[in-house]
Amino acid sequence: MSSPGELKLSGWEVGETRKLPGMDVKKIGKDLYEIFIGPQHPGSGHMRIIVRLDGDVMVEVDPDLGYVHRTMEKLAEGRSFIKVIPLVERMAILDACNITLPYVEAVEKLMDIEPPERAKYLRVLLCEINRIASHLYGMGIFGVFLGHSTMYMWPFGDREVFVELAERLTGARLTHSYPVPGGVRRDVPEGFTDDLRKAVRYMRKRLEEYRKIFLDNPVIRARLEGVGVIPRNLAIELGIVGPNLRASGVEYDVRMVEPYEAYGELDFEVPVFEEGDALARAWVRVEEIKQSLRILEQVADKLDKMPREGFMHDKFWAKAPKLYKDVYSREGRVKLMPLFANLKVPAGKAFARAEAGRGEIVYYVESEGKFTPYRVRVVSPSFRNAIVFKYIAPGHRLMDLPAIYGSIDYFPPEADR
Amino acid sequence: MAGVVDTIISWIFWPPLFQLVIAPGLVAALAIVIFILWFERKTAARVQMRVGPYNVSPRLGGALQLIADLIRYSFQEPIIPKTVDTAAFILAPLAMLVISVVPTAAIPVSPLPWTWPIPMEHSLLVALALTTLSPVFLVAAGWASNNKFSVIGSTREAFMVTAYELVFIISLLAVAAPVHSYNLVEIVEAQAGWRMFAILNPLAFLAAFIAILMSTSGFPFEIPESEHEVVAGPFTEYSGLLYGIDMGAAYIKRYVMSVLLTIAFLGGWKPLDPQPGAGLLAGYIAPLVVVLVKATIVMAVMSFFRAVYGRYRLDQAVDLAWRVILPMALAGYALGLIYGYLGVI
Amino acid sequence: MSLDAVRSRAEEALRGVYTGVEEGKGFVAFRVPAERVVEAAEALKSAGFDHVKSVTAVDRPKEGVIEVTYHVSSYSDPELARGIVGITVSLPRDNPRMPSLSRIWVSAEFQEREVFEFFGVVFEGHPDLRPILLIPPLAEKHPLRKDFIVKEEQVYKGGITKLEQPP
Amino acid sequence: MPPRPSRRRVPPYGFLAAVKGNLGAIAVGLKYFLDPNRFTLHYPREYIRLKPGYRGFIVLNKAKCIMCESCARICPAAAMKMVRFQAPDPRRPGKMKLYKYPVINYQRCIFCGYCVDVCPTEALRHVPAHDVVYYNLEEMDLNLEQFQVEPKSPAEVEGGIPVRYVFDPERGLVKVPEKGQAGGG
Amino acid sequence: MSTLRSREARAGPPEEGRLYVGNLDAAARRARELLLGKMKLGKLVDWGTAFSLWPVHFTTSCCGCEFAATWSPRFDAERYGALPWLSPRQTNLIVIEGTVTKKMGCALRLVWEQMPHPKFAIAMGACALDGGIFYNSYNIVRPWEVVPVDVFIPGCPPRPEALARAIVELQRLIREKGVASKWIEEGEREDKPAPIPKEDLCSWWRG
Repeated sequence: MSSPGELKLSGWEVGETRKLPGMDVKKIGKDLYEIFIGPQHPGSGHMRIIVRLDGDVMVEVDPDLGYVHRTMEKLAEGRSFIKVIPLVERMAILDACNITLPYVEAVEKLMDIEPPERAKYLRVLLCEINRIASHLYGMGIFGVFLGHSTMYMWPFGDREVFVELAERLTGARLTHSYPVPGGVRRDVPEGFTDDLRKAVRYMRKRLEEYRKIFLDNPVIRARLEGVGVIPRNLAIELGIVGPNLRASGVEYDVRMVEPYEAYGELDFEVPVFEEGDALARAWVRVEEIKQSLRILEQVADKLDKMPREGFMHDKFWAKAPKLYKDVYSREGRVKLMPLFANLKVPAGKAFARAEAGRGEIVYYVESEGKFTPYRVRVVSPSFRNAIVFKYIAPGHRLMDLPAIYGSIDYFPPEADR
Repeated sequence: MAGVVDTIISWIFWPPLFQLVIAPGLVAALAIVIFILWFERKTAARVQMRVGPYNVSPRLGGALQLIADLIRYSFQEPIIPKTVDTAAFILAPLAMLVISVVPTAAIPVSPLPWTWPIPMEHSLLVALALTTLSPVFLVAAGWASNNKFSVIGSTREAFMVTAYELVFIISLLAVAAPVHSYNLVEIVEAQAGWRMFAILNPLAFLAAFIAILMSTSGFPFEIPESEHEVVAGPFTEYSGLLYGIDMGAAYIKRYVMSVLLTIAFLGGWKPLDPQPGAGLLAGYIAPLVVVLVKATIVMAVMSFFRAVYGRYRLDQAVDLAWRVILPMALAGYALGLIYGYLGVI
Repeated sequence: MSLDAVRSRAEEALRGVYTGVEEGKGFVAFRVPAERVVEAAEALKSAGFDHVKSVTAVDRPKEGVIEVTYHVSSYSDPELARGIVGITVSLPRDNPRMPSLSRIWVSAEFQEREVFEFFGVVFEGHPDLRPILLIPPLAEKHPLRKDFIVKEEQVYKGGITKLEQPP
Repeated sequence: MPPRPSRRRVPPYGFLAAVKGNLGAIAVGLKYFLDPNRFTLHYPREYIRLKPGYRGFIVLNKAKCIMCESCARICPAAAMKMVRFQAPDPRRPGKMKLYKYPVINYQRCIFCGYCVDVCPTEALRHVPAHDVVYYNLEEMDLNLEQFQVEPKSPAEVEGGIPVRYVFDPERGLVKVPEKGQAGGG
Repeated sequence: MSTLRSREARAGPPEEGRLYVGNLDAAARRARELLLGKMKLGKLVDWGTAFSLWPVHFTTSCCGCEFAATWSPRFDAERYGALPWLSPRQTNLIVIEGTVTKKMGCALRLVWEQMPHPKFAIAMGACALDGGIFYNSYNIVRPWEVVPVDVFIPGCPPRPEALARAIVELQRLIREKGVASKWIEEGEREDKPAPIPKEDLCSWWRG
């Protein structure tokens, strides 16, 4: 039946490549179909996911990271302590304050200083604004991954409310570089807390509409319910972080277990869901936004009552000349002492963690008593969540991949650092 | 002189030519598709708190946007990759475009026999049969592209065909049953006043509406071109004019099916009732405009769904079609049979 | 302080295995010989430290070692969650090899791959030891080692220009 | 009360809820279709006049500069560098003096504002320009003269309408023309 | 089943034995001469291209946040007719959003090669110009060494207005200089040679 020139498909080993007219064909396994999703792909973001399909079911998912690896850990070793703050901020610029805060805390631990109380509240203020903006960003991406374009535009539009708030506070839309060792760089401008309260009221109203158009939408329910289930013990075993962990029923939030800054004095809840599926992860985010709004209201009240002083540790501010104090009282801008340019940090090793929008971020900072750190190790939440692709996605259909990707709110630049 | 003009007019309005090429055929289809695409983008923008296409022609609210896109696509470099099957790659979109328009030959836009391109007794069946052809070429386009995403996309389209074809045919039979005829003219004539089949038989209407959404990959069933897994589905490798044709063909199919839906369920030209002996305007153009306006409204509703829904998973969509929509269509058919048995219409 | 409780729990679990204790700010690290690290990890895991927060490697060319620290903590036990415990292994710089702990803590899998490409530490028994972030030509150079130098730029631009008038 | 966990479950879902969900989604969509809450900035025609604290482009006031190098030392991206000149010192005739002034390279600048904040004499300041683009790289590397010229926002130069955004508890951000009265709607 | 490893390739002369559709190149040339030479459609083409700049979905780095914000309701770049689109084959603009790492550099080049002419590139953010804060990183390439860039935007990240300004400037450039019609008149031409050869970028590439 077969002529000599025809292909003999029997005896074709796995992994062997053959030339066919117009294409190279490689056998990767029995009945497997290998597709490379990304790095240029509407559903991949800045990464590549290598998926092997059996029919429509994914049997192997291999996340290929590193497309945004910008070598922050190496560069930090050559830069002075203060220059590392904008450097690590570029991991996740949409969550800038949360991402840089533990680094600043680690440096403060090494220097044995603690910021004054107003600075702590100001940091919490920006952290929560960032958290809401980050969750809204994640929900927007999640929405568009499910084909819901309105759910992309609405959170992105409402995120602008909080970006605008952050811009008024810090002077930049995303890259705030706001906390510095010892304090913060700006105080709240005039009328800020009123705007904040308005934004909080608006966001509360909008969350109800999100629920109607997205969370209670039958199409979205059908896509998310029971998809990408991470049971509690598996979540602990994989060491995933943040809302994804709390959606699996683990009560862990760094703000709760090790309250940093002013979080110990604030009244808020950490929502924990039992189901562990993609829908629960979406719900955790919505509930967390509600709690963040609560925190923002409390912080606004607190800041109004507090006197406008104590935004920088005395070590850096006591000797400030008159010009510096004038600039502060005129513009609310905290000028940095020239000392910051050459900040010498005592030798030691410090480990600090914080709850960023996507989960726990940890920093290990080692100093030799010089101007530059000896080693900065950062493990970002997305990098710890990346393992979900490998262990949770197989067994689902190909169309569930965006649902899982969106639900864990994976942000490749943050993972790759 | 007058004779020449009359001859030209009579040639232009010669039904076989006019109906297929001008209205409701290709030209009207393109015009309405361009309008609908613009409307879709503006609707989505409106719901999404933004403006949508605007700066291209600020006075017209950006209505020329689709013209600009069309020009850009027409003059962009057409890339035909070396690995594709060239003939199938080029012919599939063209065939799809033509096949999408062809059902208009069987769809009457007026009750007067001289306006029909081909007088036929069973026009509903012919129209249905012709609308089922275009998925073949969509699958062919994906297969010819020799791209993994295209192949997955066309496989999905093939799955979707199994989901919607039966539903669409049965729900349209629910209209034929009470009238005891496959003739679309008689079906329209049966729907006088408010006795539209959309109201008398809402189950069949809803089933047919959803089947159209499925067959033209409208939301929430935009699965073959689901961009977050398969890029652009069967059209991933297409560029330039061929991609424009691809996009156009999909929307023209939706338009033709909407016209069919209008005729079958929404009373066609029905507020009007052209009498035999009516002239060109009253007997042909006016009913045509009514049909087109109704079809455009149907398409506008479909466009609005883009702003409200995400997309179902493939297995869920097929499951939904067989478990929910097909029983719904069958119930509608049963209702139609009851109407027919009782002879209420 | 609850941190002391965490520390004593870890100390109890690691009794007889560790050779030294190192106090950091915000964590406590136990020094463990490379051949007993699996034993130590199993002990910590059964004591309730159920996930790895960070696999931190530090290159110390002066001592000729690469130190690998597993910073672990707990999700399931709210008491243990308050503290962070490290187990530190010193490996020779010219041939760093150690048993992989990703069989015990799955959460260490990707981070061990990262340490593998950035420092060249070979984790024996790792299920999938490939570079994760870098392209193959760069991964061979182990860029986070101290002998891989990246240059910083100076604060001056160009040389000194001579002018007749002050600028 | 300190932070505490609260365990919840996703609301259950049945057939009725699905019907309600469909209708609710369409109703919300229709609501915004009929009454769109648009706040789009028509950019080239309008532009946002930035608040004074915004970290935009940077301008040097040479008269105030005391040549302390702090800005160049703190710049995280090595975008700001000192250029050095040797010229006669007007105060001590016959002696030469080393002049050092910062220049900036916008190819690198990340607009972190460290240089402005660290400047002990406020010789550097931000200007509220933010939408400047370039056709080639060379013109972004400023020399000392260019660094003292305040860059203008092209939208402003083209005569755009300045607007600002105010917060509104009902509609989020509301765009109002700069010179008009602040108000909702 | 096996997997198809299709290679991306620009249309070359049709292979022997696969020519079913006539000489496409000659037909295209004749059509071009007719439309541009006789019917003077150049201005129209430039107008259409300027208001239909569809950027490809290709996020290289963190400026993608502001890229997304530019299409968000507040800034809404769809007003200019720009719509982020799916496959590089159907787009004509690439917005390089920030740092391009060595791993991404190859992808950037491949995507650029897959896009049909006339095509444009915008480099967004300090990292895409001279590395920005990562100027001395060992893992980045300068995007203008990989693809020819038309407009540069400073900032880290640039404001959405700046990206909108870049699109407006690009539209002006296309309409004033007639870039699109000029390309059609001149016909098929090679890309400007990029400073980094493709072999260096993609020596390790798999896929």
